[in-house]
Amino acid sequence: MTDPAAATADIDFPPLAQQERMVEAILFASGQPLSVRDLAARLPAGCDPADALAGLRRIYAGRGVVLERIGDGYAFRTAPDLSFLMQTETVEQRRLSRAAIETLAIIAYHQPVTRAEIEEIRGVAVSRGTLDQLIEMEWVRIGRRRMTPGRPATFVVTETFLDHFGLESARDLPGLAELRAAGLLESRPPVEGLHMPLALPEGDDDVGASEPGDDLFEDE
Amino acid sequence: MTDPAAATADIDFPPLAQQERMVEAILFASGQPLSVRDLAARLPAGCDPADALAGLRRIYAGRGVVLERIGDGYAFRTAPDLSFLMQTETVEQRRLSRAAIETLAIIAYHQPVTRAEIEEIRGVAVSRGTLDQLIEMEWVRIGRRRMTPGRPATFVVTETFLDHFGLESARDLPGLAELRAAGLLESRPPVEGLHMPLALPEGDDDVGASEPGDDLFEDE
Amino acid sequence: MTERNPVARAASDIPYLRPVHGPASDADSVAHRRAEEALIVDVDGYEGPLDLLLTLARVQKVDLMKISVLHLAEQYLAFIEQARSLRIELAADYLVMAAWLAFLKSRLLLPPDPEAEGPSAEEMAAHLAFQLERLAAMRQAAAQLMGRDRLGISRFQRGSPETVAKKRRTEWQAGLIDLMRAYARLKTRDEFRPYAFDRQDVFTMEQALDRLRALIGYAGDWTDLSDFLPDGWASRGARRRSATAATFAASLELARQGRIEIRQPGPFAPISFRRKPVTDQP
Repeated sequence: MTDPAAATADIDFPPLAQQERMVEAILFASGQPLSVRDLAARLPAGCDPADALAGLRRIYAGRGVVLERIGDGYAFRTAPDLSFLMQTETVEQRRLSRAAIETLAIIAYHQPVTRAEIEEIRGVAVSRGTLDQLIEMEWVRIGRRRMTPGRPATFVVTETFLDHFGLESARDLPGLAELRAAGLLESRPPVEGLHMPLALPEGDDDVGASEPGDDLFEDE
Repeated sequence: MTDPAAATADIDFPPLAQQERMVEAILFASGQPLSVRDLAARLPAGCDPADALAGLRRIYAGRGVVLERIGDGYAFRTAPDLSFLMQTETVEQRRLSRAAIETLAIIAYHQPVTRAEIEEIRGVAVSRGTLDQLIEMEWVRIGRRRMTPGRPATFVVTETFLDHFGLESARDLPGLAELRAAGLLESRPPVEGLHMPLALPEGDDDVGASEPGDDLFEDE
Repeated sequence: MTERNPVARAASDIPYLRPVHGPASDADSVAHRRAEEALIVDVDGYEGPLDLLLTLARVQKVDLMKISVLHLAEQYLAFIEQARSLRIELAADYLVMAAWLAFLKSRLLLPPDPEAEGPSAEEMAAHLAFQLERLAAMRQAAAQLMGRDRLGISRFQRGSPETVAKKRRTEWQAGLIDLMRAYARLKTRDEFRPYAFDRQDVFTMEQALDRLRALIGYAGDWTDLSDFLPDGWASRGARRRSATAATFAASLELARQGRIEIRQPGPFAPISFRRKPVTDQP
């Protein structure tokens, strides 16, 4: 659509400047990120949101409001350096427990990750409430089942998570490359007979029969 | 504050471009229009929201989003010419009611036809809603008045109707003989001396109640 | 960033370590007392033995990669001893970990047994070090994550998002066939029969009933069934059979209704009807 010859040949398509205005209007009006597909569905037929988005990103670079890419979506967000002006807008954040924050980080860096793997990393059973809270906040969702015995469910982070933490994609997590290089993101199954005892989280009533040292002495 | 000399003299005041960014971000994140006084209260000391607002108005002139003055306040709004983008249309496919399709058929086959004639053919009063629906769909329109007492309006089918049904003209509608040949009319002319139906026409509510064998086996 | 971040605090110092002014206050040297206090812990503050181990490892003040697992195991066991002497109640998993570390410690101190199966003591120690390093890394990552420019704290979405009006358009489905069917239905309503099993030689029971109802009034005395057969149906085989059967069936219905009486002297004998005498009616 950017080819001038094509543009003149097909006068039905709005010119790029007009398409930029349209994408700008739609994204400005929306609180949530919109994907290229969402935008295309709202634009007149023949528009190419990708070109318009690229143009808008340039226009808004360095402004008080910037066009952010969030996963598959795009959204306008205020520039982070102006947060000091926003006391009245600051949303009271729900207080997350240390367990919830750690669990979130483990899911983000190790995704897709099973509950057993989260527990193995933290050395503590994951309470159902912690995962429920993260899922309810729409930061975490259930991913595909792992193709291993028992077909356990995995957990992954969502686009809402990326939006909240200002990440274009899960690949942009801070320190991800270093952690991977250090081998700290490998799923290294514990050597046989080497399971650490798993502590029960406090006040958790739904942890099943697995006693902390269940498999500790089983080889002995 | 717009005097360049003053701006350089007082380096504590953010430059105008920065003030514009600030006002832009504040207005973007605000739930309601903000007045110059509101803005001044949120900006660092020494800022002049009026100048920043004027600058922003220029920046946003002709864009998909415009800076609007609403009473005493300012707010970003979708450009008026793009308001059509602020709606999504979903198409729902529905079948016409029996009354509508029958009325339409009568109009198509008998046009121009008055309401009284439609009712006579259908044997049922035609509801206003049915005709209104057909007119709103642009399949039927009101034709000339009939030159009879009361000068009743007539109904005819439209070009849109012909387009939809792929007809060149209403005269192209197949006749009864063709319908019969196509197997659409399943009945045959009554056999002489024997027009007792063996079965009640199913689903037909117009059939009189007094059938000979009405109470025939109902006690058993 | 005004938010108090427990992970950030965990990364920077040793949380949950609280001096307890308990019975161990008879210690003389300040250093000794400090060391003791450092070990006397609000056990509830730890999220399990691994968390405690990580905290103890930080006391070693070395890179986790170079940590001495043997030393760590000794520290842990000393902590457990201390807690026991102070009668601090420890959850079972802390004791299980203590047993496991005691086992690991003995394996590390003994010369390796070439006959032994399973992982060597060094492998077990390396894995424990890996687990501690990984947990520390995840805590660090969590702190970094929470320190980002978060939505609603540092970055903001549009404060007054405009609503998108949802318009529903109905597309009516009707084909020429529907139209023709509707018209055909109307035009042939009077003769409309969805199913017609027409046979010339069938006299229906409804017809027979009608005929019998009309004629029975005149049959004050026994009258043979064959006399009720309509003209043109009494002679030929198929028509006569149909009319006879229909008339007989109709007579049974009228008899059931109490309007006629039926008589047959014997098997295969002629059947005759008469109107039910009025005197017999209730």
